[in-house]
Amino acid sequence: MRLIVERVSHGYGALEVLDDISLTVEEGEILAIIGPSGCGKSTLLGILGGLLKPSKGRVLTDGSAPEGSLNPITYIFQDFALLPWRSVAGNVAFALEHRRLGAREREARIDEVLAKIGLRDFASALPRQLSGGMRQRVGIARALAVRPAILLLDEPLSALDAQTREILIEEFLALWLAHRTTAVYVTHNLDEALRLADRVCVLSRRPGRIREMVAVDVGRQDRTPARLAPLRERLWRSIQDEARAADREYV
Amino acid sequence: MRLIVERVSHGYGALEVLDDISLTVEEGEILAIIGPSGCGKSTLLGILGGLLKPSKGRVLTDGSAPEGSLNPITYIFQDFALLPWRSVAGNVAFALEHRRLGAREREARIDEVLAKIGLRDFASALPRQLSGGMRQRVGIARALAVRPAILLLDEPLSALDAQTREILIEEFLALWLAHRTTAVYVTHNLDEALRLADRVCVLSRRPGRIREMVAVDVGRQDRTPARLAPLRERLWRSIQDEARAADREYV
Amino acid sequence: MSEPLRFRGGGFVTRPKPISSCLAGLAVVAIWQAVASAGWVSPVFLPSPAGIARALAEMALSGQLWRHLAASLQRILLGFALGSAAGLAFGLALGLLSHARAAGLPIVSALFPIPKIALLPLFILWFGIGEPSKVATIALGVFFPMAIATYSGVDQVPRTLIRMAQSFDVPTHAVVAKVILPGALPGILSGVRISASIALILVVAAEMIGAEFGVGAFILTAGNLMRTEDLLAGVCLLSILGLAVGFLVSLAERRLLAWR
Amino acid sequence: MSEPLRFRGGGFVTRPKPISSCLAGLAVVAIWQAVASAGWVSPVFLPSPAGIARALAEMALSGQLWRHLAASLQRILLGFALGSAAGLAFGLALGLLSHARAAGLPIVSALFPIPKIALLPLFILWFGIGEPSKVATIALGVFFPMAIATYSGVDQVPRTLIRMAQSFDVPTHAVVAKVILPGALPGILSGVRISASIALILVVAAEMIGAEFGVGAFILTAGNLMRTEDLLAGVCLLSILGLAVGFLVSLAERRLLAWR
Amino acid sequence: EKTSLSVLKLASSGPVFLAQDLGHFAAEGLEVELKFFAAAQPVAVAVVSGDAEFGVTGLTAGFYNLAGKGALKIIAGQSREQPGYKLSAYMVSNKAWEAGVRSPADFAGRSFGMTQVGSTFHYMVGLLAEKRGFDVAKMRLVPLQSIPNMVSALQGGQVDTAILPSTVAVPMADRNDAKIVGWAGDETPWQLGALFTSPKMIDTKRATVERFVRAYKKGVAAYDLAFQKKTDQAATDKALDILAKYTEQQKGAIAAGLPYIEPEARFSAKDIAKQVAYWQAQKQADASVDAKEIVVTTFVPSLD
Ligand SMILES: Nc1ncnc2c1ncn2[C@@H]1O[C@H](COP(=O)(O)OP(=O)(O)OP(=O)(O)O)[C@@H](O)[C@H]1O
Ligand SMILES: Nc1ncnc2c1ncn2[C@@H]1O[C@H](COP(=O)(O)OP(=O)(O)OP(=O)(O)O)[C@@H](O)[C@H]1O
Ligand SMILES: [Mg+2]
Ligand SMILES: [Mg+2]
Repeated sequence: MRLIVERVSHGYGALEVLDDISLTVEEGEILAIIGPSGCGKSTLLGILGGLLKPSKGRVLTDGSAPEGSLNPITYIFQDFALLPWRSVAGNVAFALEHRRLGAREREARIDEVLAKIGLRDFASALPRQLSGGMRQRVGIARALAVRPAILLLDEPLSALDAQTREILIEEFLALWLAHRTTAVYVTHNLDEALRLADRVCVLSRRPGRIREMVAVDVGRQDRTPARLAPLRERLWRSIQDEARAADREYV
Repeated sequence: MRLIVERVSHGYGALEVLDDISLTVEEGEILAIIGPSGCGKSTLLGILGGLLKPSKGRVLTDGSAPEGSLNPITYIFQDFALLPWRSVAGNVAFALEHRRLGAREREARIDEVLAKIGLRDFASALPRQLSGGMRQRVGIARALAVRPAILLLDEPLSALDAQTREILIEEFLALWLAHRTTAVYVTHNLDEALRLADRVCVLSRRPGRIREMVAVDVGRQDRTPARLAPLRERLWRSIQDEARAADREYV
Repeated sequence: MSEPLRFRGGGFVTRPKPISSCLAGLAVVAIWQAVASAGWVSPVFLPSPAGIARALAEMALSGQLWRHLAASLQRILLGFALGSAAGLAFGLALGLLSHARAAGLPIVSALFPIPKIALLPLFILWFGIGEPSKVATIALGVFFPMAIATYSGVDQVPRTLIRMAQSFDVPTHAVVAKVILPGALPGILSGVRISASIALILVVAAEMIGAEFGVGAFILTAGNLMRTEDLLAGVCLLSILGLAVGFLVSLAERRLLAWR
Repeated sequence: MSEPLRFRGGGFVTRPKPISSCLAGLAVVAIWQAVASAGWVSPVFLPSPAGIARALAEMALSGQLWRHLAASLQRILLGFALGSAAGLAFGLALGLLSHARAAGLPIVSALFPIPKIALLPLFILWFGIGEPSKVATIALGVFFPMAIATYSGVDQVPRTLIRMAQSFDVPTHAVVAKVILPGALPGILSGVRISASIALILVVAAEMIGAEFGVGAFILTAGNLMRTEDLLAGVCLLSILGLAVGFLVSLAERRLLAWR
Repeated sequence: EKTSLSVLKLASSGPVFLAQDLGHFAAEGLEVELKFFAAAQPVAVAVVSGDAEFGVTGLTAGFYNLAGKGALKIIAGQSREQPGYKLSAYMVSNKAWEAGVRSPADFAGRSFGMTQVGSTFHYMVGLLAEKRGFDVAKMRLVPLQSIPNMVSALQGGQVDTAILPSTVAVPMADRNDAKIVGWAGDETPWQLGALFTSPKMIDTKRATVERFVRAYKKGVAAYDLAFQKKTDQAATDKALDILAKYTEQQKGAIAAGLPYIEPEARFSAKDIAKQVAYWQAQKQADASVDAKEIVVTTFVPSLD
């Protein structure tokens, strides 16, 4: 499924946050969005997921969702957004309730995604008993359980420590290579963006405009730090001034 | 000033956290400490700063503090530890109160460190008005104001977003190159450790033991991703199994 | 020339000291008893712990205790149930609906600080002198803190959980039932704690009028007759009831909020 | 074959609706007045808003209002000052010292749920029927919530700030003065909010005995004389006082906690 | 037929207790449920709120305010303060006694303990002031809510003066906790209590009211025979037993403080009007209260 953003602008009251964004997320690609703090990345993702109505412009979907998809456009959240009073399995089940889905099939799906992501032994654990990495795995499992056509990820790893981040990024890439779900991946982290994305969309400071759209023209198997270094350098030059300015803003 | 750790062990009640740690932090070096979550890095740093009494073993200092040092061993905290009711200048002043220091000299020191770290325009701002990066700069300014002999940094950048982290690491390195203060730098982030440290101390899972002590034998000016890649690879292999195991632990 | 590190941490951590706790409790009672036994002050002014215990024992043996407790508990439970059910519903409306909040919140803020004891004469006119006015007093006292606790409990449900539910197309009623209500539970339970203690306080006021039995009535009678031992025995009963209620709420919290 | 995205967010955000607020307030008063004017219910049972306003105006014009207010405010202020100063000190001790907490907390928990109104007869014995017993009632009512709020305020001061202060070798007394007290201020102010409203409630109970003037005495007299209009006028006064106190505390919070 | 009466456990309610136990209510086909209260105020409120159909107790300013709004009607008399009947004592604390307060006339300018504003005690001190020509506004009137509170305040010298029922006053004076300096009945006789009901009762169940008043009058007659005529010792003893049972007091104490009750249960409408006027002058009763509207003299004729 493709996602077409047409001249979207958004503001909260008088605060202009997004200004005239147009882009297309192609079927099966990972589009990374980077930009300084407060430039409207989360706002854009909210608009893409139908949770926010843009002040101007519109978003279209194109193509059909895969077989058995219950929620074509699905989020993975920065703070995991797990229901703390539900077990791991319960949290995955939450996405499958209120659907035309027999109890048997629901159980089967839950079991399948928990197995896939290595959470089976933790099915009855509560979120508070889990490390941050395990919690985000639950978030990923929940998203996979509805068989999404498009994944929207809002800094999914930024609440984790560096080592866990490293581990999860590998796991995520492996999963993605198996499914090739269309994805929009918001991050502050250039390395993350370069390791995962087909294209990187660089937003300017608030109000967010598209500054650059950079294709990562290195095959995923060849993305060593050395190979990515020039691209990284170029992107960092493109954003560092704005990042510095955003850092020195009053909030 | 050197810091000598002799056979330190520590436990909280029945929970053994550190096991028989011996190491020396040499004058003028940055020693990075990495290790999986919960292995006792913060505990060790607490012992080094005299805030925790080790269950066993002892810590010695060797050599004298620099001229005008008010607090030879000084922390920089992960969560910044700013007094939210004090302005930027007030937070720096806090470290200088209760010292034999005239008001004039205090003002002068505050002004000096704020200028050095580019905070002068924000002297009267409250912490809540600042971005994360600016808050940590206040933490650094406060630490510099007491002219420390040894800096203890507990994941000082891990609460910041990737771009701000990038900016601050450069600033910190520039500052350090100007002062060459002895420092112990706790982090989860291999890249951070490799860019800053003279040596990297790898701790095992809890109870934390020293697993490896790796010298970073690349000159600081030559530390490009490509040059550091082999070392990074080696360290990552050394810690990844334990990081994976720590990630899958119940908390 | 190495020196050992100077320790500068410690302090500012309060550890449980069960021995201190017990000793302090015992000491208070012992000193009180000693002062009372010494006879410096008349027992009317300062009844002794032993005297109070005797009064309690007498009450228990004569069966009066159960009669008073039963009468009061019935009023408290009924008033609490009515008041907190209404408060919960009202608080949910305040929390979920903009218009309800705009309309209701100023009214709640204006009515909340009114001492219910001042309204007793009106309540008696409206509900008569029997049980209904007593139950109504307690129910009204419970209503406001419960409504406010529920409403701020709803307010404290993390927005991100609601966004998450919406992003999975969970229907609104299920968002309320499965996200907002459980998420507001900590707030609601702390409301229960407050309003239960208010119910205990109001039972004394409510039983001022025309109650033959009840812990409050017992205390008031003892006060009127200047039987300070009985009075304090009744007060002890209330204090024990209060501790019991606190314990029950804690138990409920441990059960229902085990996920925290 | 592209389709526009279906919107599924929204709701669950309560926006201020000032018009609803005003309308609701006006509607309540209007309906009340209409019911009262219609004469379906006797004015004994339901005094009209106009009648209450008239009673208030009369009170204001005759100068009685100020006399009652002055008498009550004096008691409230004195009782509040004494009770909250003591509560603050006690709460600090509970928060800072392990032994004080171990000894004090169980005692506080046992005494807190006791309705102060039940102790009035004892207070009259101890302090007489004059001002001291009234002030003492209010002070005792204020003491406990203040002690508990202070103690939990101290508990909520982030440990990392204390560690920071210690790491800069700040002496203990300065840690208390410059870190713990300001850090506990939010808790203390919320204690002030609660205990101020308790003081207002207790003024009615305290003025039951031997008070010629005071809002509480006025309300009780109105209740005795079955003048429901006067009674509700007095209740309105208390409600206004309550709102005023709430407003003052909010003001203090905005001032003192501007850093939040 | 079932009906109900709100009443205090005091000797002044004696006629009701006698009518109940001597079967006068039953003879009229009435089954009367007695509802006991601790103060005059709730007795009246109970009739207004519908908890009881009849009430009998002392007349207070609160009573007149309720009655003035058309909620209560006086239909028969109860106790009166009457010369020679030691019902309410003027009391002086020992401290005040030392300071020279030795007669009712000396109450001027002193503090005075009473239960509530608008209570019968409040009225009695007003009557006293009127008679002795001093200004009640110059006294400090201290509401203490209950008689036990008045006792301790007087005992502790926290109030100089008070008026107390003889059942408490006499034992206090005997213990020398305070001094009795006179009796209200001797000083200022007045219509203290009455039987009343709601206007609705009179409108809708007039026959019941008539039967009730008839039985009540028989109770009053029995009271008169037993305690005021005292011609039949057996009747006196039996009546005393009944009163002791209902009031839960010692027979001796009851006998010492029996109030006067007009033998035909009549009451003084004039006195009622005077009371209303007094309360209105004191601003304790609403100006709209009309004394003529409050009394109904069709069941029992007025004294005047
Ligand atoms: N609901 C809202 N109401 C008002 N302002 C908002 C709201 N949500 C976000 N904003 C503001 O809009 C701007 C953009 O917010 P957004 O969360 O989209 O930025 P972001 O790029 O995701 O930032 P970050 O990198 O910090 O996550 C910020 O200045 C933020 O303060
Ligand atoms: N005050 C304390 N009392 C009891 N246990 C503690 C205390 N502080 C830390 N611990 C436990 O000791 C272990 C080590 O804690 P420490 O904070 O030193 O780890 P860390 O290596 O800094 O972890 P992280 O990478 O998460 O910061 C953890 O399991 C922690 O739960
Ligand atoms: Mg964001
Ligand atoms: Mg740590």
